Amino acid sequence: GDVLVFAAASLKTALDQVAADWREETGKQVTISYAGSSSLARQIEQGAPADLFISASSEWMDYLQSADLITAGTRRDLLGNRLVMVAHGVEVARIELDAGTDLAGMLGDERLAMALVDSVPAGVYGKQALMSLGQWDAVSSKVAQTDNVRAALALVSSGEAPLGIVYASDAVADAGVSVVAVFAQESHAPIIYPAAVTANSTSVDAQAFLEALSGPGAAEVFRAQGFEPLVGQGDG
Amino acid sequence: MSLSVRFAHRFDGFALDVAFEAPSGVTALFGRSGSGKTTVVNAVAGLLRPDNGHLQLDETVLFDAERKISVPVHQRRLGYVFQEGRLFPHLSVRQNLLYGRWFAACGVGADFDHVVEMLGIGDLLQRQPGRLSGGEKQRVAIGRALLANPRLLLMDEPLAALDEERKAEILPYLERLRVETDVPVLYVSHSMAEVARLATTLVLMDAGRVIRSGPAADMLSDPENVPALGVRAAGASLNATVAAQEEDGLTRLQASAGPLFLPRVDAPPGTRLSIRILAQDVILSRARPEGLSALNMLPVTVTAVRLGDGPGAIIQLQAGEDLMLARITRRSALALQLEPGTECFAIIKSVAVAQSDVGGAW
Amino acid sequence: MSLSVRFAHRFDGFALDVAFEAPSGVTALFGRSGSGKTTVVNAVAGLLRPDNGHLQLDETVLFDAERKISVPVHQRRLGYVFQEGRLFPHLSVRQNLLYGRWFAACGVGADFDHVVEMLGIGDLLQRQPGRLSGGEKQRVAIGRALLANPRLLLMDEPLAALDEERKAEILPYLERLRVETDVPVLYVSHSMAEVARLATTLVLMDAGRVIRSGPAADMLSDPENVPALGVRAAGASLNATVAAQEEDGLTRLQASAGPLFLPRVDAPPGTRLSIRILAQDVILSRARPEGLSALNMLPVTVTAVRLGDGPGAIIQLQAGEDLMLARITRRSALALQLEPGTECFAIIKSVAVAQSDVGGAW
Amino acid sequence: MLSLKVSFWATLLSLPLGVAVAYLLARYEFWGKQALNGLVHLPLILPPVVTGYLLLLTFGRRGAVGAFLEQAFGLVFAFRWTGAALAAAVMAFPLMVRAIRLAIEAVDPKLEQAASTLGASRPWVFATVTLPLILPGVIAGAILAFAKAMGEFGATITFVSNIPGQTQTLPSAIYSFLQVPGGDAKAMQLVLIAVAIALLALVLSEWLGRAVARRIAGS
Amino acid sequence: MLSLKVSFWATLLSLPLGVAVAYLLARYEFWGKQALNGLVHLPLILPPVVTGYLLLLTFGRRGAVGAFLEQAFGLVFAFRWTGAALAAAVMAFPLMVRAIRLAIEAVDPKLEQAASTLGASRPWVFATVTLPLILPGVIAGAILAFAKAMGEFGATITFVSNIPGQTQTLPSAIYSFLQVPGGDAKAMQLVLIAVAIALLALVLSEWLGRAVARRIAGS
Ligand SMILES: Nc1ncnc2c1ncn2[C@@H]1O[C@H](COP(=O)(O)OP(=O)(O)OP(=O)(O)O)[C@@H](O)[C@H]1O
Ligand SMILES: Nc1ncnc2c1ncn2[C@@H]1O[C@H](COP(=O)(O)OP(=O)(O)OP(=O)(O)O)[C@@H](O)[C@H]1O
Ligand SMILES: [Mg+2]
Ligand SMILES: [Mg+2]
Repeated sequence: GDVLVFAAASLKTALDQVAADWREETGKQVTISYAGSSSLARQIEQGAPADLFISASSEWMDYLQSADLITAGTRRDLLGNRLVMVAHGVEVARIELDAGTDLAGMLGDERLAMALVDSVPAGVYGKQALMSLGQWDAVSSKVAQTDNVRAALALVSSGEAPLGIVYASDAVADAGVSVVAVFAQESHAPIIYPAAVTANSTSVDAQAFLEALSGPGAAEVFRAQGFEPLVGQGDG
Repeated sequence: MSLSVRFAHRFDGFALDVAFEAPSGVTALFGRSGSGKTTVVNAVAGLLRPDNGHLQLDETVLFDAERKISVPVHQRRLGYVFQEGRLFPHLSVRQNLLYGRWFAACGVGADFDHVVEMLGIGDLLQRQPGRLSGGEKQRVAIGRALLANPRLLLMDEPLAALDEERKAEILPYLERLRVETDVPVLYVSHSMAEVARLATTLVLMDAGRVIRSGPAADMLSDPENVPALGVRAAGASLNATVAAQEEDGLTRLQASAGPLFLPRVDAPPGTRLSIRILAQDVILSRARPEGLSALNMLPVTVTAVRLGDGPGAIIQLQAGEDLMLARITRRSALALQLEPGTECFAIIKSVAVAQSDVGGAW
Repeated sequence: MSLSVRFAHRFDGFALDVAFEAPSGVTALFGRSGSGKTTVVNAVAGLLRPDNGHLQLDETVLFDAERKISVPVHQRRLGYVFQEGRLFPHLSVRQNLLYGRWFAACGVGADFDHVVEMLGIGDLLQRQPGRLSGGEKQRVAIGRALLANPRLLLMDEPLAALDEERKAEILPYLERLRVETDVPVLYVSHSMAEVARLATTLVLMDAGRVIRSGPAADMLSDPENVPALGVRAAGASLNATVAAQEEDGLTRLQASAGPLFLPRVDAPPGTRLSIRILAQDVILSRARPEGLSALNMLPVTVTAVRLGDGPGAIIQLQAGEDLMLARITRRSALALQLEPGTECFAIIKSVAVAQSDVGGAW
Repeated sequence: MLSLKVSFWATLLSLPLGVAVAYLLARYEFWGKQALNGLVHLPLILPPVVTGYLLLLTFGRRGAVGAFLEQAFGLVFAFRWTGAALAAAVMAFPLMVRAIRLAIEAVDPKLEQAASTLGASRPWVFATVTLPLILPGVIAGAILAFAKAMGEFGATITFVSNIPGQTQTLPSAIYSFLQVPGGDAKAMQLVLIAVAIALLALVLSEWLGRAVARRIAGS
Repeated sequence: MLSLKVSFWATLLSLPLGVAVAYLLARYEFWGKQALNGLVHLPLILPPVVTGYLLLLTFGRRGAVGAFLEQAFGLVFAFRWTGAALAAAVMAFPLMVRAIRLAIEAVDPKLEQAASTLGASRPWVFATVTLPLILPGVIAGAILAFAKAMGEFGATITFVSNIPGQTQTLPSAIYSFLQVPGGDAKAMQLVLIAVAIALLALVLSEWLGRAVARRIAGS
């Protein structure tokens, strides 16, 4: 292919669409390898032939940047996302989430599904949000952690857990859950999907595809999948 | 008890079709290697399901192809001594011996200590079978079958791996079993001496068929059977009663034709014994010879002369109430002018009668 | 070629300590079950590494504990017939037979077709060993060893599972092997008849030790050995030359003591044969008896009288240039007043000499 | 440690079923044999996540079997260590069955026949002859299963998620550490612990298997 | 299909090594035996991610072995399908070795002895007696390895990533679909394909193993 992209797995649907559109437009082939951000970053560290890296969190991008493995000046914050609380069932009544909400009581002896709260970004953000709402101490013992957001969603979707905290983009397509609350942006660190051209990229088209990702056509696709395009908010 | 066997079975390249009756006592299957003896025993045991036929032990139908009856192996209450041992490698000799006991309907059965002593395996009880010699394995296998308290004993060349002395110790035991219990025994052997000693019934097999069968005494003394049995195995049994134990170590017996002296037979006076005399051990004389080292001379009458194709001849003799066979050269038969009705003397060396040819009660 | 064996080994519960020489020809190991025969053979084969000792085949040291020499099994060029067959289950009979050929230094070796025919396994060549009878397996095992073109043959009870007829077919072949090649053969057997027929050297074992060893002819005709060999196995060999084939099927031979008539011996006039005569088949008479069915009467002189504890006696006789043994009752020995120097006649029935007792050249 | 407990019970409880299934596959011909065989191997073929998901659908509280078990026996798998054990057992099952089946196929049916002539019915033959003879194979199967259970995590975390102190097994802890930059050192520490435990079990089982085999060979 | 190719080569190429290691472990006592045994089992115990990571560190372009192999033989594992095969082979290796080892341990040493008395040296004994007799075990080992390789994904995706057409195996494709909303249906399709292929291989191997076993039993 002309461009090899290493991207966080949660972007698959949207990125596949954007890549297809771009190929129609330019005739250039984009190949995308989806995996966990941590795996991808380590592979790039070990000399993977990736041209472009799109991470699900800033951490792993920072990690590569500090090792000079991305081309200076190409890093930009591509997308944002929102953190939501989902409940099992269709059209469940919304919950007012604030310090006074008895979240623990609502759970009873059931579980709150989240991604790993110390390592997987969605889990980390969720924990921050619950802490800022003063809920963490009450519910921490009732959290069921999974290795990725999708598994947490599956727990709610199958009814195994009544509530879960996932990305808005995840909640979009699952008919078995309803979004009952959206966490305030300020309640957790910003959810950002940064992108950058890697340092040893040999592709002349990498920069062009990165531009296309920031373009309006791509923005529409991303938005449809529940992401928030952050065009022009990059740091470089 | 009595076992009735009738079945047919095909392997590719070999077809078996047999029928015979095995009354209580020992029924010997005799035949060349590959003639189907083991296959017959396996069918009786239930390890082989014949294509068709019928097996019955007394009133119990063990197998019937048409009525689709086949009693499971473990309910047939067998003691099977396999041609190849088949000891359980993970159990000690003692555990092997007692294996059948776990399942045996409680009953008197063979006595453990007695069997162990007879088989000479007392020192081996704690060993694993992997550390036994060939003959030791076979002895344990015999013990295992005897101790299972069986209703039917199947023995496939049980003594082939054993030396003569050990055989001589085990044979009387099997004989006693034959006499004291009415467990039918199917006994496969290549050794005519064993067969002649033990068998009450003899089944001759060849190429998957029974060529002759019947009571062993009749079969063995019938000159017609000599070719099938092999000339060196032919012979007949005299019935005799122990008369006295003489002090030079001989035992005097009384047969219907006269006295017989044999090396010490351990039986009290009055015991009735059956003594097998091989045709080739008998010398005939027209006159009563003098000054011979042979002690036994019985007056006999020739009842049949059968000249073979070869240099030999089989002479059937009436010795008192019993029949005897003598195998001599054709030349001697002609020289002595033997024909039915001729009176002569049968000379038998005392030492030619092996201990293993002196059988139990008749 | 000649094999020299000397070693000691301990299992727990059993100690072995043996030393003997096996010159070319057949060396028979004879002893009770569990006396250590298989263990000796395994040590010679290299399958068991003795605690100490020395094994040598001609100039080649096969094993030396002190010099830490041990020739690997596959370089010893053996043909080993195991007590339990050990055919390769995944190979056909033909492939089993030819297995050794793959590795044999090219050489003349035994002829495939000939061995197959002798063993009667021509019909089985395409079979897998799992579908053979016990005796068939053993025959294939014998063939496999013979065809490996060995420098040393080890046979652990090779004929035990076979019927007399088959034995009678295989024995002459082994005998020919003994005569025609100088491959030493270590032969384990329980059958004195086999041993007497085949063995050039006899090693008597008991409880892990060699109790006597030496040339078979001497060992068998020595009255002192009778207890060890068993009374029924004692006997000696007469050397005789085939004189004529007579038309009634008998063969006339000339021994140094006189003529001998035997049932047809397939050998041209002039052939020198060794004929084993069992002590128990000999009858003694002071006078030359008349009118007897026995054809052979040799004039002999008593050289030794050995009265046993039991009812029997062993008489050693000089028959021309050969020694013979006769086993009679003690009572007869006294009645005939036999003592060294006594002249008398030995009566031997023609038919008492089995085909298997007529051996090859001497 | 939880991982140990989970693996131990997963192995122990699946062992009888493993032996039974292996025996069935080794010694009988029946309709649907290939289907059963396939089913047993399924967890090996499927990505663990899928297996975990299927377990969730079946044994979850709302799952058909799960709901029944909860009602009937009060047995709950979801979010309990029992669920982790179930997931580990399912994942390890193919390995266990294969090992035991191979062992069964190596047992000489002639010995089983000999036992039956001595009066042992099929179950007794199995208990007194087959089982002792396949013991080394059973041990090998168990150790494979134990090792696999110790290392299993994909299906486990999907099925019962990761509740520290209840369902967090060693592998999922290791996974967590690997998800954050700089967690490598901590992860490797845990890896060493896991390896040490598993190796210990391995050596133990080797030794046990050898002892059993030696007993059988009698040398 | 890439997955097939990867699994096939992974199985085929690791087979000789698997047989060799199994033979070593079954028939010899040597210093470091337990260490080798442990090493072989390691991929089973470690979470696949860790295995993948260790592979990346060793066989990656910057890894010690990887760099050497590239220089010396031009053999590159990193981010090629060969790497996927390597990962699959490593993950499947313990299963293969165990199965083969069990088979070897079930071979009666007496038959091997018989072969050596007939002049066969150790390698020949192995080739003409041991190997044919363990064939059912080898087939079982291979099929286990193949199934595992078809299902393997944790180590693969960590080692060689998930590049469509180059290193994307069926399981990693399944994984990608499972990571996004609405991908389940697609994922299930792929699962079905994977299952079908693996089952086919399974049935084939059963049949093959049976034929070999029947030939040996001669019935
Ligand atoms: N599974 C089988 N398939 C084909 N042929 C077989 C099978 N089992 C036995 N045979 C053949 O059937 C015949 C009879 O075998 P069987 O074992 O009954 O002989 P046997 O009389 O016991 O011989 P032996 O005295 O040598 O043990 C033999 O020719 C043998 O080759
Ligand atoms: N591995 C072993 N461990 C302990 N004892 C053993 C072992 N192998 C054989 N023995 C014992 O050594 C003795 C000699 O065994 P060996 O097999 O040499 O006897 P054998 O003379 O061949 O007997 P047979 O005629 O019964 O085959 C026996 O008492 C046997 O129990
Ligand atoms: Mg037989
Ligand atoms: Mg022996």
